[in-house]
Amino acid sequence: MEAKEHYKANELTDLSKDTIDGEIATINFGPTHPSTHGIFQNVLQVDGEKIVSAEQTVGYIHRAFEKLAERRPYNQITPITDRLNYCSSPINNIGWEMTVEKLIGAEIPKRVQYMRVIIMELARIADHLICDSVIGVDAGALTSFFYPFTEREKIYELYEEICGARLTTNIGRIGGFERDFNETFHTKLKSFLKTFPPAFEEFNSMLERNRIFMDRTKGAGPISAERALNYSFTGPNLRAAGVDYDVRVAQPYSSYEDFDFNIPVGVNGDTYDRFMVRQEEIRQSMRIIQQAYSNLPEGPYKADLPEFFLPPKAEVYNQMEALIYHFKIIMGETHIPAGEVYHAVEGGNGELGYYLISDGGRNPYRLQFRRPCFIYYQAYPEMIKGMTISDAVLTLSSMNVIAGELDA
Amino acid sequence: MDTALLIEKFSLVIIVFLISLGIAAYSTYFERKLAAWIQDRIGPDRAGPFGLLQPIADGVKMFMKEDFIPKNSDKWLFIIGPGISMFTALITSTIIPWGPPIEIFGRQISLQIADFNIGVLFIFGVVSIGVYGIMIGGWASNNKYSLFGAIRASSQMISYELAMGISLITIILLTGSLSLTDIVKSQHGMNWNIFYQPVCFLIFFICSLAETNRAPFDLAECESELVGGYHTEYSSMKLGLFLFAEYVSMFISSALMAILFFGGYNFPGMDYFDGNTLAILGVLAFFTKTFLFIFVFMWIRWTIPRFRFDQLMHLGWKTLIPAAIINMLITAIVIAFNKGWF
Amino acid sequence: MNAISNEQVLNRLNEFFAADIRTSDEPYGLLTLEVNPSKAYEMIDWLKNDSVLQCSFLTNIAAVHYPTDTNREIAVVYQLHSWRNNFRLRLKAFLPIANPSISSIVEIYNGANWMERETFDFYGVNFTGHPNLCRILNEDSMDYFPMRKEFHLEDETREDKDDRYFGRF
Amino acid sequence: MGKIENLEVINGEGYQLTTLDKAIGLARANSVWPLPFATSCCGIEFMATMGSTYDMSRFGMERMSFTPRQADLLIVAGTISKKLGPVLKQIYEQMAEPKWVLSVGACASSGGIFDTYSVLQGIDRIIPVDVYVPGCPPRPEQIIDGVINIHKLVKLESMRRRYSDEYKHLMKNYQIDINDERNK
Amino acid sequence: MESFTNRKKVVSDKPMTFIEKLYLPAIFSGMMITMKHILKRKKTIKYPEEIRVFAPVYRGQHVLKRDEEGRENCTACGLCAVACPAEAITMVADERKRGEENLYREEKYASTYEINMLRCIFCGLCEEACPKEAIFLTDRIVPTEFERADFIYGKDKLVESIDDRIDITLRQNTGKRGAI
Repeated sequence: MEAKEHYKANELTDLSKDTIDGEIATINFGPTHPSTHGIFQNVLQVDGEKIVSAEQTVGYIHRAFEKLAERRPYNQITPITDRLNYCSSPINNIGWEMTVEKLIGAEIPKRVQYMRVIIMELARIADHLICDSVIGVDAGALTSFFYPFTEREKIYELYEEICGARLTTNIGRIGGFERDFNETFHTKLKSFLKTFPPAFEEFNSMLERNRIFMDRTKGAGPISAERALNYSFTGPNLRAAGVDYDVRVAQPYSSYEDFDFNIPVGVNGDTYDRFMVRQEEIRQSMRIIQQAYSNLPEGPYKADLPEFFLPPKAEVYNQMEALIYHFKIIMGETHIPAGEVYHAVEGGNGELGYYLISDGGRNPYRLQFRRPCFIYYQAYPEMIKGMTISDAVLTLSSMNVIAGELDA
Repeated sequence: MDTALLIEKFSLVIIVFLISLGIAAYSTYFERKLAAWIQDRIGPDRAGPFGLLQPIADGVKMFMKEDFIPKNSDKWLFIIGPGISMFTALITSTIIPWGPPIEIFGRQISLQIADFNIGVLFIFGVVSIGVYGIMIGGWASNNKYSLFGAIRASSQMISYELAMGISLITIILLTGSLSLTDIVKSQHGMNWNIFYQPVCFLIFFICSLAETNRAPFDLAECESELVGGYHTEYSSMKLGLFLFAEYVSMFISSALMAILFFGGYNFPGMDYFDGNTLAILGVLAFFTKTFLFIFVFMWIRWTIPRFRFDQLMHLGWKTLIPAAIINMLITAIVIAFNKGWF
Repeated sequence: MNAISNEQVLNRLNEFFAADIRTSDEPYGLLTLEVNPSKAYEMIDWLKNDSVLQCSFLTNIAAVHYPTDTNREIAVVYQLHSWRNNFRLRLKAFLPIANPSISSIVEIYNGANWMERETFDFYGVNFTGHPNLCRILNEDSMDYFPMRKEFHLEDETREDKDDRYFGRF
Repeated sequence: MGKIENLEVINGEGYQLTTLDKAIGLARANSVWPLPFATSCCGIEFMATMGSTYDMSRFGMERMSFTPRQADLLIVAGTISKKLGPVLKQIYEQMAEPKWVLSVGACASSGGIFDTYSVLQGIDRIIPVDVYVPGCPPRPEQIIDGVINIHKLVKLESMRRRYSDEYKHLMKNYQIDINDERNK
Repeated sequence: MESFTNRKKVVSDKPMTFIEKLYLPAIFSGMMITMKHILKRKKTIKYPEEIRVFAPVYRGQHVLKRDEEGRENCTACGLCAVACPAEAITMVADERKRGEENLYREEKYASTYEINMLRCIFCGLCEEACPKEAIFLTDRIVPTEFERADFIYGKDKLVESIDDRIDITLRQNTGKRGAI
């Protein structure tokens, strides 16, 4: 592989040597090591700086999401999904809402779908910005953490206008949004669309073609497409290995088929490719937002779902029917069909799936989250074998392992 | 021995010591402020006006913090480590010519604690002891991160010292002396070495970054990999000494660069002044240059990513040392031609 | 990228595994088969390599607990995905709770490793042939399988909530 | 802020702080180096607090000490599960005196939404907490509020808190041996 | 790997040019960027002195509203407690006695109403659940405290005082569920 050759060229010691001559030391990365950006543990066996083998321990913030979801009515699960991949909570929220909508067979207006696309792509930008800035920090370019975070604040402001929270958004409801885009949101979004690209390109130019950064990241933690598929990789990490699989294209949801965007792919599946794929995805997300926003259809911001979407407050006070629905929805007494649904969205880290089994009761009978982080993180020891400690750190940050999603 | 000379030298030592410490302390403040400005922030502004008391607050806090020694560490080495670091960082300042001679009470006072005729060698000697501080500290901590940091630091210093030394031979060739005073004197006015030896300066500058463990060569303590590197287990004032030593050596390196390549206290148009005016202006010129370099050190740190360990070695051994040798050879040949040896 | 209809998939599968497919269903358009647990490994292996179906991506493994279904309390659910043909396939294998044992598919998909460990952690499903079947998310000292329906969700030690208010007498 | 006076009593030195104590307290308050024990969502908001818009460095806090030896303030941000509890306690024990703990967010403070078998219902069960910050996650404003409250405590904290009987008693309640050599 | 779509775009196959191999150009351009930022206006909001404007719909501390005549809106129906995913709300209902008509709007009221602010996740579901326009989240933030017990907010902290009403009209008029 090309990546390996590149790596060798940069290496003084011969990596192909299989026998280990030195003593093997064990070092613990984590649970609170600065490189983990979350809580999980990597036990590395190292020979000098070279990693001989690695083993991970996860579960340090296991919060029993799936059990919790079995004890909460459908509308109360949205806040729980917030905390899966907390860098891009709206994607999780909306993915869950779409799962329930699929279960109940709801018809969602085009406007809601477009609004969702805008919000989800904003969330994707926020997610990738964190990951890429953290790659920069781990590579030692500390300033690259601050520029993207200033941009993230603007995305937070946008969230705040719609749902009233910054990070754990609890955005949207089953059947639509809690409120329409307001004037402030429109102004802020327009200014974001204008100011974000130059700021982003500036951040990009600090790292993208910087030789120190390229040397650090090229060849660090590569994985081939075959291995990645075998490990059930999805998302940017898989695309970095050269596979153009994207749920948004393969199985479009929420009108993604209407938009024109590219799927960025890498070549070697190494850290540089992962970084570049994420950077390009941010640009593509901007394209999608622009398309969705300029074609935003007129119409209601919610579906006609009296059984699930709360009626307007004014009606609750005045109309008997609305009051009954209000109580039914809050108490979780509405009719929910029994059945099982799998719905997948393209989350920040890959295919985020919701496998929902309903027995018609108030709460889901079983809700399983397909958490991309959890699945691809197991390939980590294989990816860093033979690399140095510095590579291991960069590989970890470029894989974007989010502890909330990892441990659920 | 002349009592007046003793007093003179003693007060000079105290002044230089305090200035070095003060500049190191305020370098931390300036670094934080600069980092903040680069990052669109405002930086410390709570402690005193504009946060100017921040270094003092840090110092007092570190003094008052519980000072403990890990159970499995080597107690004496653990204590000696930071001491060596601080000592070597400060001792280099003895041979820095801070300015032209000044006249006080009719005495001609040279603004240099000691003028060795082997000044450059002395610096190399002392700096190579400096690595022992880090190594001993890191080893004594009995912590793997510290050990890694120590190993990285020592191998890095050894590698970069070579390139640094070879690159400096050109300056010695140009001047014909190992004494810093002579080197400065030979750069009178604008006759600075940088105009003759830009490549040499570049090599020296890169090596200084590596010698002082500054980004992009801060592998010994890189936070994202080794937590705290060699000072992971240190707390309280021992940590303070380590951190301080880094800033002191940054200051000294900047001063050295000013002396070796930018004419030290020389400035254009210095012939129009004499006596104490010249001395004061000279000192000002010297510090301006030094601060400029400190600024560049920090500016670089907050801009670029760091190297990986093997790349760092690669750069040192395969790029800088050959470049320094070629540069030295070319200079030697040119000098030989000029003197008509061929 | 031409999708195959569920019917075609089922027909193709029936050619080889007619005896092991117990029921088939299509909830929300996703072909769901209940298969013979002892043949699950073989089927997944075959699906991965079959030139027509090319079902070569393991989406996830989940388990479900049905306490009332005697002798088939635990269902292990495999979701497979064929990107070439763009269809998903769900395989279910029902196991008795007394001995929930099924072949591990780690050899086919390395990615199944942690999914199986998680399933073991939550439900106690014993994946035979798994290289390192131990708890992954919970503490090793835990002595029950928390996702089974009979166990409580709540932490019993909290003091700031009054159980009477939240229907937990 | 009625609680501060009470805490002053806990510190054992009484109401009369000497001038030296005050100066030291002031210095410490302006140089609180945090150890971010960020596990989940709150960690991201904590990063936002460090970011340009809120800039925690104004309080002299930009130097992150990922090693517990050098930190003054343990910022616990995010869910602490029962599996992680011992790790947290160990980190706390490794910190050098004087040390403070800021519990950021609902999960760390009380378990929050996660009233589940695997989540520790509040870190104050294993380590003493000085200031709680509510919110899930708290806004950066709230985190800064918490830090300012910590500063208030730090200013009042006397030099010799480690040897006071009240402090020893508190540590004993948490089964932390303050005379332990604390080796890793 | 063959492609599944026609939207593939390879992003990382650009080889390093000679100039890039020299390290210095990229370093200098990076340093120019950072220099530009040194001179830029700072983006920091000095929090305790300057306060950032929150969105009117921000989900902060709760308030229990009174109606125009100063009577408490809450009728202790318990919907907010049911809707709360964190189970942070507890209440005890009581019957309005004669002579208390100026205190409570409905015949039933909450004699105790407690929100555990440490449990609360500020998701806003209680506000949505309330059929009586009694509970609202506001754009005020919950202060930090030294003691855990201080976070149990009773009616003393939650109910708005008659003299100091909390204006939430802006919040209601942002189009939430068609309130306008």
